[in-house]
This record gives sequence, C-alpha cells and structure tokens, in this order.
Amino acid sequence: MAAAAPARAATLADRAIVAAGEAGGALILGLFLLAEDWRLITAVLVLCGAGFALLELRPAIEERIVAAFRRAPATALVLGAAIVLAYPFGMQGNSYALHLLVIALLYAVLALALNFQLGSANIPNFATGASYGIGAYASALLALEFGVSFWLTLPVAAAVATVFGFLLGFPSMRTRDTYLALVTIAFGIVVHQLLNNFDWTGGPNGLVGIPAPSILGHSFARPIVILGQRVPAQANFYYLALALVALAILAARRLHNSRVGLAWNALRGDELAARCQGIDVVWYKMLAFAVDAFLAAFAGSVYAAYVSYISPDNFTFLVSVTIMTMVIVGGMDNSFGVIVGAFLLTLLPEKLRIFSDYRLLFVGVVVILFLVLRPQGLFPQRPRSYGAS
Amino acid sequence: MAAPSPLLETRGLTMRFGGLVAVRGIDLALGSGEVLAVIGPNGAGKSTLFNLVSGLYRPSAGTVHLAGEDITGLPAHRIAARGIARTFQTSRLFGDLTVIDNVIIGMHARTRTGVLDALFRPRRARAELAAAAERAEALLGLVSPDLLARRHTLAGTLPQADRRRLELARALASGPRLIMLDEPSSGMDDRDTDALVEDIAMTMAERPGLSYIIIEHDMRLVAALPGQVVVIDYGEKIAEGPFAEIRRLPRVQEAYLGHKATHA
Amino acid sequence: MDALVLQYVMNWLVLGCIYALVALGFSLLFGVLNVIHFSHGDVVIVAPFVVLAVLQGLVAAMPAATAGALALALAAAILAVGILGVIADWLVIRRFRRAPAMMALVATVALGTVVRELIRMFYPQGSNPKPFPRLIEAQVALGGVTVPVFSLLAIAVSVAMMGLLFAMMRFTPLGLRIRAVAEDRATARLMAIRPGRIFAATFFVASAVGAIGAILFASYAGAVRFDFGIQLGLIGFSGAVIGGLGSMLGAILGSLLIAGIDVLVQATMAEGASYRLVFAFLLVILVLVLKPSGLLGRPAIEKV
Amino acid sequence: MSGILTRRRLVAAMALGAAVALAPVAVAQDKPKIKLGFIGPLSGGNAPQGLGARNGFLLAIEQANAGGYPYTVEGVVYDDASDPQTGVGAATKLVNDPDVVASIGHWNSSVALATIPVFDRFQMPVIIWGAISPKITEQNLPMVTRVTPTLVTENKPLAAWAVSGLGAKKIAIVADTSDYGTANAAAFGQFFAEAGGTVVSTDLLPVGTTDFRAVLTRIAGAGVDAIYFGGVITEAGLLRKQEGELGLTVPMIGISGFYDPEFIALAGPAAEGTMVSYPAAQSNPRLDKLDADYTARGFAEPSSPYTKYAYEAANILMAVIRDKGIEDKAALAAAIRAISYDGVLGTTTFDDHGQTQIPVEVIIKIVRNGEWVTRE
Repeated sequence: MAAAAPARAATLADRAIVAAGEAGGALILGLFLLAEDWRLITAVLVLCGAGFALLELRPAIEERIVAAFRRAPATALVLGAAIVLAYPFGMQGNSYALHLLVIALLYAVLALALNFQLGSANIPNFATGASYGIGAYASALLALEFGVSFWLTLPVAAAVATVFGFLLGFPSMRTRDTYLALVTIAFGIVVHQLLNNFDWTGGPNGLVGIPAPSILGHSFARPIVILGQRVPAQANFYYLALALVALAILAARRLHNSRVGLAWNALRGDELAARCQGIDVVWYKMLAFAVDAFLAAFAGSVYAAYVSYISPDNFTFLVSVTIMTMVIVGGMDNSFGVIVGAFLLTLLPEKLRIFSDYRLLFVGVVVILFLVLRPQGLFPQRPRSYGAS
Repeated sequence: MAAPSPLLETRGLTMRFGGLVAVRGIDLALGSGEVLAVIGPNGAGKSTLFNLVSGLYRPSAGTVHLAGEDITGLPAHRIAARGIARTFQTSRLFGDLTVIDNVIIGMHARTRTGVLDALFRPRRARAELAAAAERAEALLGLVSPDLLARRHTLAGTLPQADRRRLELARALASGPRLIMLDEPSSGMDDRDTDALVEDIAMTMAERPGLSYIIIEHDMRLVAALPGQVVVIDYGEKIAEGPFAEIRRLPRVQEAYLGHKATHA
Repeated sequence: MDALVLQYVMNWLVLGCIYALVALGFSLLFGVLNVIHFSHGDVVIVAPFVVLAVLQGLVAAMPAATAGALALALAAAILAVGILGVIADWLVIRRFRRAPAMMALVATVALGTVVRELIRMFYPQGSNPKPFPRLIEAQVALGGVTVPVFSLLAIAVSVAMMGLLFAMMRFTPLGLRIRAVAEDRATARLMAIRPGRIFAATFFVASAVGAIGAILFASYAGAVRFDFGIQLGLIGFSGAVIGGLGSMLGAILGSLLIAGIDVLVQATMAEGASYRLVFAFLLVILVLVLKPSGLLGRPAIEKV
Repeated sequence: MSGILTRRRLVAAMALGAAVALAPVAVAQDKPKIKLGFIGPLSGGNAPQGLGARNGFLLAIEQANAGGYPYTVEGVVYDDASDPQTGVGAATKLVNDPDVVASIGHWNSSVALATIPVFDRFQMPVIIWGAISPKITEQNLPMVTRVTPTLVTENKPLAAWAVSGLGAKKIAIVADTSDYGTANAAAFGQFFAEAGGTVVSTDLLPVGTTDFRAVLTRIAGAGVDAIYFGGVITEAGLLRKQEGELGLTVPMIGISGFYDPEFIALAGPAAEGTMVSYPAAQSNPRLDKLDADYTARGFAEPSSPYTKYAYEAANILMAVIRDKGIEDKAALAAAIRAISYDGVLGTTTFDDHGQTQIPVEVIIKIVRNGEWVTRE
C-alpha cells in the first residue's frame, strides 16, 4: 500500500485545465514578450498580479490546478513539449523576444542550480554568479586557445566549476548562515576581481570572438529554416538552453525524489537532528555546492557561445543576488516556481525599459513587494508523493 | 544477565565546557536487550551524556565502546550508522516535511542511493525509496495507526503526543541496536504519559534485542520500566541499581527529590 | 617613527574607525534582531547628502553663519538618517522578523537598490559625484610629518562614538532594555519591555552611528556619490561578521583588520592596489574558515 | 471550473490590452519616418557620461528634424547600465526594430565588445561614441566604426610632451582596473618609456576605490616628477584632492577622460595645475556652436566630454542615410567608412578598420584659478 493521495485517473476536466493552463501561460508570456506599449505591458503585469492574488485568496483553485497536472502528467508533458518546441515560430521572427527567452532560460538553469542549495538545503550561496563565470571562462578559453569544440568544452567547463564548487563548499563544514553567506560573497568578489586582473582571462576587456557551436554542419550563428519558416539565429540557442533547462528539471526531480533530496531537506529543517539520522551533513552541503556549480557552469558555457563575448562584468555579485532573488521569489524547492521566478526577474527589467530611469527602482520595489506579500514564494514547495509512478 | 561484551560501555566519560565540568568520569554498561533509565535533577548532565554517546559532542576524556568497537569522538552520523538512534528532549522533527518523509529520513543510514544513482539509475533509486516508504508505513502502523493515517500531513502540524510517537518511529526506522530517549514524557499530561508507556512497552515486546537508555523525570514512568536506573548529579554517577532500591537511598532523595520537591 | 609609516598608520586608523562605525550598526542590529540589514550602507550614505542639502539651503538663506550651519547640517543629517533607518525597518525589514534569514537578506539588498536609486533620481544631479567639504582643513605636525587635524578628529569622533555606544548599552535604561530584548525577547516582554519600541530605538541608534561614519567617509574621501554606500556597507558588513556578529568589540576589531590588510597590501606590494579587494576578501574567508563564528563571536554550541 | 472562468477573463483582458496597444497615433506627416538608436550608461556610476552623450545624440536629431532633413528622425534611447548583458539586450532590441536604421553606442568597452557581434550579425551600422578599447576596431567588423580616438592616439603625444615639455623623468602611473584604466596605464607606460622617461610604479585600483592615500603615500616616498592618472572624473578628483592633502605637490597629468569642470568641482583648490592632453582639432567654431546650442536647449544634465562624439556620430549617420537611403545596410556601413565629414570634431575620416583618423595634435589644458585653460 504505497499509494499517494490523489491517484484517480485523469478526467476530461483535468485535461482541459492542463491545456488551458499551459496555453494560457504561453499566451501571456508571448504577449508580454512582444508587447511594446507600456499600457499593454502594465495590463499584463496587473493581470498576473491579479492571478496571484486570486490564488492567494482562493487556495482551492491552486489545489485544483495542481491536482489536474498531477492526474494528467502525460497530457501536460506532451502539450508542454509541443508548445515550447513550437514557441520560436510564434515569435513572428522577433529576435529581441527570442533573445530575452534565451537569457531567461539560462537564468532558469542558474536558478534551478541554486535551488538545490538554497531551496533544498537552505544553504546560502552568493557565488552562483562566480560559478557561472568560471564555466563561461573555462569554456571560452578552451575554445579560443585550443580550438576545442563547444560540445567538448561543456563537460570540461562543468568539471572545472565543480571543483571550485567543492572548494567553496569546504568552509561550509564549520561556518553557517550569515557567516557562510559572507564566505560566498567574498568568494564571488575574489573570483570577479581575479578574472578582471589576470592577463590570460583578457583582463577587464574579457574574451572576444568566442565561436558559436555548430551541429551537423549547421552553425548556431545562422537562422533556422524549417518548411520555409525562417526563425532568427537566436532560436538555435533557445533550443540549446531549453535542453539545458529540461536536463536541469530532470536532475532536480530525480534528486528531489531520492534519498539525496530527503537528506538535503533534513539538514534544511534541523541540521543537528539530521546528523543523528546518519546524514553526513558536511558531505551533503559540499555536494549541494558542487551541483550548483556544475549546472551553473553549463549555463555559463552556453552564454559565452551565445553572446560570443564575455567579460568579468557579466559575473558580478549583483548577478548572484539576482539568481538568489529568483529562487526566493519563485518559491524555494519548487522547480516550476523557480523557473517562473527566473523568467519574471529577467523579463521584468527588460520590459521596464519603457520606464527608463525608474527601471531599477521598480525592480527593487517589485521584489520587496513579492517578498512581503507572498513570502512563501509564488509557487511554494509541495509534499512528495510516494509510489505514484 | 549482562552479556560478555556489553553493547554499550562508557569509561570515565568526561565533558568540560570551559571551566564547567558537565559530565565527570561516568562509567556505564548496557547489554543487548537491556533497558537503562537515567535520572537526576535538571542540569545534572544527562543530556550532555546523550550528546557524548551520540557523537554531537566530543568527550574531553573517557571512551565510548559499542559492541566492543571504540566509537569515541566519531561524528554523529557515523555513530548513527553504527546503530545508535536517539530522540531529543524538545522534539526535533523535520517540521516542513511530511510524517512519512521524516520516517524515511530515519532510514538514511540503511539506504544507499547517491547522487549518481539518483540521476542515472532512477529505477533503482525509486525502487529503494518505494521500499523505504513501504517499510515506513509499516513502522508507522506499528507505532500508531493514527499516525499512519496522517502520514501525508506535515510533521510540524502534529499534536504533542503524535510528535513524540513520530520521533520514536523515526528512531526505530534506522534499525538501531540502541535507542536513547531523552525525556520522552516532557510536556505530556498523565494520559499521554500512560500512552507513551504503552508505546514503549509495545516496541520493546516487538523488538526484543533492542537496548534502551531513557532519561526521565517522571517517576511513574521510571517505575514502570524494567532494568537498572542510574542517578546522576553534578555530572557524576551517584547511584546505580534497580528502581526499588535506588529510590530509598538518602543521597538520591536529597539530590533528586530535593530539587524536584515541587514536582514530587 | 618613519614618516611614511606614520602616514600609513594614520590612513589605516581613520579607515578602520570609519568602517567600524558602519560595522557597529550591523552588529548591533544582528545582536538585537538577528537580522542582516544589507541596505545599511545605502541608508547611511544618505547622511552626507543631507549635510550638503542643508548646508546649501542655509548658505543660501544666510551666507554668513558657516560654522553654525555646519553643526546644524550635521545634526540634521544624523537625525534624518536615524529616522530613515527606523522607516526602513517599519516599511520592510520588520516584515521578515520570523522569516528565514536569507529572505531578509535578499529583501534588504532590494531595499538598498531602492534607496540608491531614490538618491540618484531625486537629489539634484544625483548621478554626479558631489564634492564634500573637509570638516576641518587645518594640519598639525606630528612626529615629523604634517597630519590633517581631520584625521585625528575622525579617529577621536569614532572612538568617542564607540565609547558612547558601549556606555549606552551598559549603563542606560535603553541599553539594558536593548540587551534584554537581544537576550530573550519573550522574557523581555514579560518585564513590560515593548520589543517594537526597542527595535525602533536600535534601528535609530545603529543608523545614526552609521550616519556619522558615512559623513566621515565622505569627508575623508572628499566626495560622495549615490553608490558609495555599496562598498561602505559591504566592508562594514564584512568587518562585523569576521569580528563576530553581535559583538561590538568584534565589529571594531574586524573593521580595523580589513582596513589594515587593505592599506598593507597597497603600501607594500608592487601590484597590490589592483588586488586590494582580493586580499581583503581572502582575509574574510580565511578568518571565517579558522573562526567560524568570527573572532569574538560566541561559538555556536547548540543546545540540545 | 473556476480555472476556466479565470482563463476567459484573461482573454478578455488581453484583448482589451491589445486594443489599447494598437490604437494608432495619428500624426499627419509627409516625410518618411526613421529611427536611430542610442545605447549608453544612463544609470549607475557612469551615467554622467552616458546622459551627456544621449543629449548630444538627441540634439543632433532635433536639429536635423528642424532643418529640412528628408526623413523625420526619432531617437530610440536605451540604457546599458554599464552592464554587457543589459547592453546586448538593448542592442538586440534595436536590431529587431525594422524602423531603426542605424545606431550609435556605448561608453564602456566591455559593453561595446559584447554588442558589436549583435550589430554585425544583424546588419545594423553602429558608430561607437565613447568606448576606447583598441579591440573594438581591431576585429574589423564591417558594421562597426568609431568616432573617438583610441587611447593610443591620445596617450602617445601626451607621453612625448611629458618628457620633453614638462621635463618629467620619473613618473608614477595610477589608474582603475576597468578596461579604460588598464588600457590607459599600459599605453602611457609604454610611450613614456619609449620617450626616455622612467615609470616608477603602476598602481591600478578597483573601480569604486575612494581612498588613494596608501598608494599616494608610497608614491610620495618614491620621489617622482609627476603622476599620470588614467581614469575618469570621480576618481581623478578624489586622487588629486588627497594628493594635495598628503603634501604631494608634483603635477598630475592625464588624457581627456577627466577634462571636465566636474573634476575641478570635486578636487577643489587642489585641482590647480592639473594638466590634460586635449585633441587640438577639437577646438573649432562648430564645437562652440554645439556648446551654445546645448546650453540653449536646456537639458537637465550638463554636457559631458562625450556629448560632441555622440552628436557627431548621429550627424554622420544622418549624412550617409540622406545619401544612400535606408534599405541597403551594407552600403550604409561602407559609406560611413568612406565619408569625410566636416563637423564639431573637425574633419572625420575612417581607416580601413573603421577607426577615426582625425589627427591628434594635442594641446595641453591646465587648471588655473578653478578653470580649464589652454597652457601656453
């Protein structure tokens, strides 16, 4: 008898809710991406705000939607995959919208990476930006200095960053909370300063002319043409980043629903009690740092190849704080929430360009409002279910 | 009735915090299947003793042996893996996780899945977790059918008595050789205490080989337990023996009942 | 003493003292509220702007009175920033009292952005650096070198403030109450202390002390810009943490240590200047690896 | 069911939003409309540079619109916040807008280096108005040209003058660790040594440094004839002020990066005697008129040293667009490189890498009585 709570078969209503949810989400996102008029952008934002207010006031609605997704996972997966794969073709050739999507997806990977730590294990880490940078630099240097193919630099860069992640995790053996937070802040600053000061990293000028990857002779710098439909070159990286997000989600799910995820959750809840259950907290903390660095490095490699130029300014303390904010605003230990957080905080500042000077001010105010009004995050953690699948 | 090599043996166990000596030269011996009650006034060093045995503190002097093996100063998770489980005076459940999550975490030392398994062999990892979930449910059913019914609620929302039971279930989940219960009755009324005595008696009947060390204040509970009683005051062992004898010793009455006069 | 060494030592002491005034705020707030107020640096840097604004207003009104105007401006700035700290708490920080520490951290980072942007946009020509007057221009001869009186003043003011703060915490009813709340909020409440008022008072004191630090900082640098608060806050925070949060003496020690390594590296290493942040923050990491709760912090023995 | 209900409301609201967005802004105009892009730091510590440049850009457009230009030009201004990623976002937004014909951009070299691949890939001519890293034109991307002299062209004559004119034998170099500072320090150091001087020390300090005393104390001990500073206004002002305080009386020199009244305001009386090299060709009647126009226009922000570059870049763009039309971007880019433009900077021509060839004959500007004057 290992059944989880709701194991009913999916009803037609469930499927309808799933379809409506996914299509609606895609539509709102598209509208937001393509909108140029400040009134429309404000309208979409107000709409989203109203939506969350509704969920806050009527938790039953949220429960119903979640239940529907749980009962109709196949529908959700197939429809979701179809939507995200076809998405670039719905952007009307708008390369700016595609660019925003690529950046948002990369930040989603970074936020998912940090979520292993911050969400699952409640270990503060203000150095995800540094791992992101280490990955980007490792990958770019390999490509530029040794002509290594992008696909090969990916795992190597990830390995390099993972080593640094373990190193950073080392102090976590003894330091905790605010003290550990400062260690990671310091690490991030040191990495940024060193990238800026060394000669072989290109100094403040960074690295120029990082080649775009290619696959089967198709360079990622060229537009995609399928059935006469032409989408801008950014779509290549959209799919690459998408694959990375899918990978990150898969890893997050598997780890979350395993002994490892439980151990992280345990040391989040009560480190001392966790130790008494036989959990080697030092190992699990360092592991969390390593996993974070590993995934962040992937995002870094893709970013370097996408923009073809990196400099230390891409990997500042502020970037780490932004990633941290994405996880907390999105909802700790909830992959979907974290992705929403990443999209929100990537797109919001871009879309607030219309408010020009007030942009940063608005972003700051919005973040504070989110934290105050929905402290558990947009999509809070949900209990595990056992034996359902 | 003591076994040739006792299950747990401490020799000269001592703990100093700066100038303060919390535990001084304590010798204990406990065989398989035995029960030991530890009593003494507040601040006598009982919990410190537990923390030394379970590896949360590293002793300033003295040794701890488990079934002949020296486990002095090992980190807590290693000691837990060797078969010593414990509960805490104020319950330390993982409140933001479900009841069943708590029990499965208790099995951490008995399960194997690592990161790579979780990532690349999901089937095996899932099977292990499913098996763990099944065992956890069985265990919950044993400790309390009521708890089993609430296995998907968050542990933080449980009432006091159920928390205590869940802690017991979590401790049992690791399949220990020795369970240390730190004041299981604290904060309970008489009815809950009676239920607790029943729970403990039942698990003892269910797992005959298991040893217990129980810190207790409630004399009714101590009286109901089989086995020896150790009295600690000012960090030192001042008496040892069956409860019926211990309670009559003047030094114990002075040390213990003197402090606890209001309660007694 | 060698004239150069004396210069370095003065430089170190002035910087260390200024950082310490900011660090003390972090430490005080953490000790009492268990909260990291990451926008502290941005809040206190408002002080020099208030000084400038008030000075300008006063000079426009009556061009004669300069010394009096300066005193008035300083007082106004300290008061205003003290109140600003209370407002920051009231608007944002108090909402995270029971939340996980990281939420307060992230929220206050966002709050810092807001404060910074508000200065930039609403102070006239807010993006530009503003020259900030030296409070005292005179110089004295000391051990063979001329030393600005300001440096001595900065050190004296800082030490006096530290002393005042210690005395306040130890001997005044307010200090006793603050310590009571820091020790045990629930018990303090039973003793008819209202934690809400104590929190406000703590924010006021921490921000006002930080404001003095920020004014000295601007005056020592010779200018103030809307984003100077970031680094001031970060270094003050680091000083407080490596000293051991909650320990006022630790905050001072930590700040002196960071200022010390900064000056030392720049003074002695050929390319030291470009690595000054690297060394400062490596020191931070090193201290925390060796002393996980900071130099004078209470070691975290957890009660079981 | 409630889920579906919400969804319906969503659609209604979206339709409403779309209707609002599409409401036409009916303006009767016979001239065709085009847009020109501008990117620069409009927020953050470098905002003064960016805002001054933006105003120059807008002023050029306003004057064109008022002066019988064949198109109605609209300026599209985006902030890059000195952040490469934000800059790439802005550049992508510009190239994506079919109405934007060409752009000018960037004060920070790191941002420019990040965005020029975007401009190049999406075929939009871009003129760099502020970023000075040699790497920008070294790549020789066809779409990219630059109206500012690189550091090399400004530092070389200054270094030669420092040795021969100023008579400095030993010099200490101070700069920040940004691209601007490091490149300046390297270029000046090289040229100064080539001219026969000795570089005693080179100190680069992280951006945001406000206290230079430790470095200055060491320099004071080394006994130098002058200090070269290769950074921008804030740090230059603080450095000079603190120099005076430490009794370091040797002159401070630099390139035009801090040739700004703001510097004098910051350094106060200590600014006296500070000398910078300044491209001589830049002083001409057109420039004086720009200054007058700028003042007359009443912008909220003061002009910056980059106002004229952005102004000139915009004018060059509009000049080639007038000739070549708006369709063929490659032709536009080629025309920019081929131009010989008479403007506020003098006569601008570009080399085969798109770098301006304005001859840099420098004059020395010095602070006297709280004002920048030409040193005779």
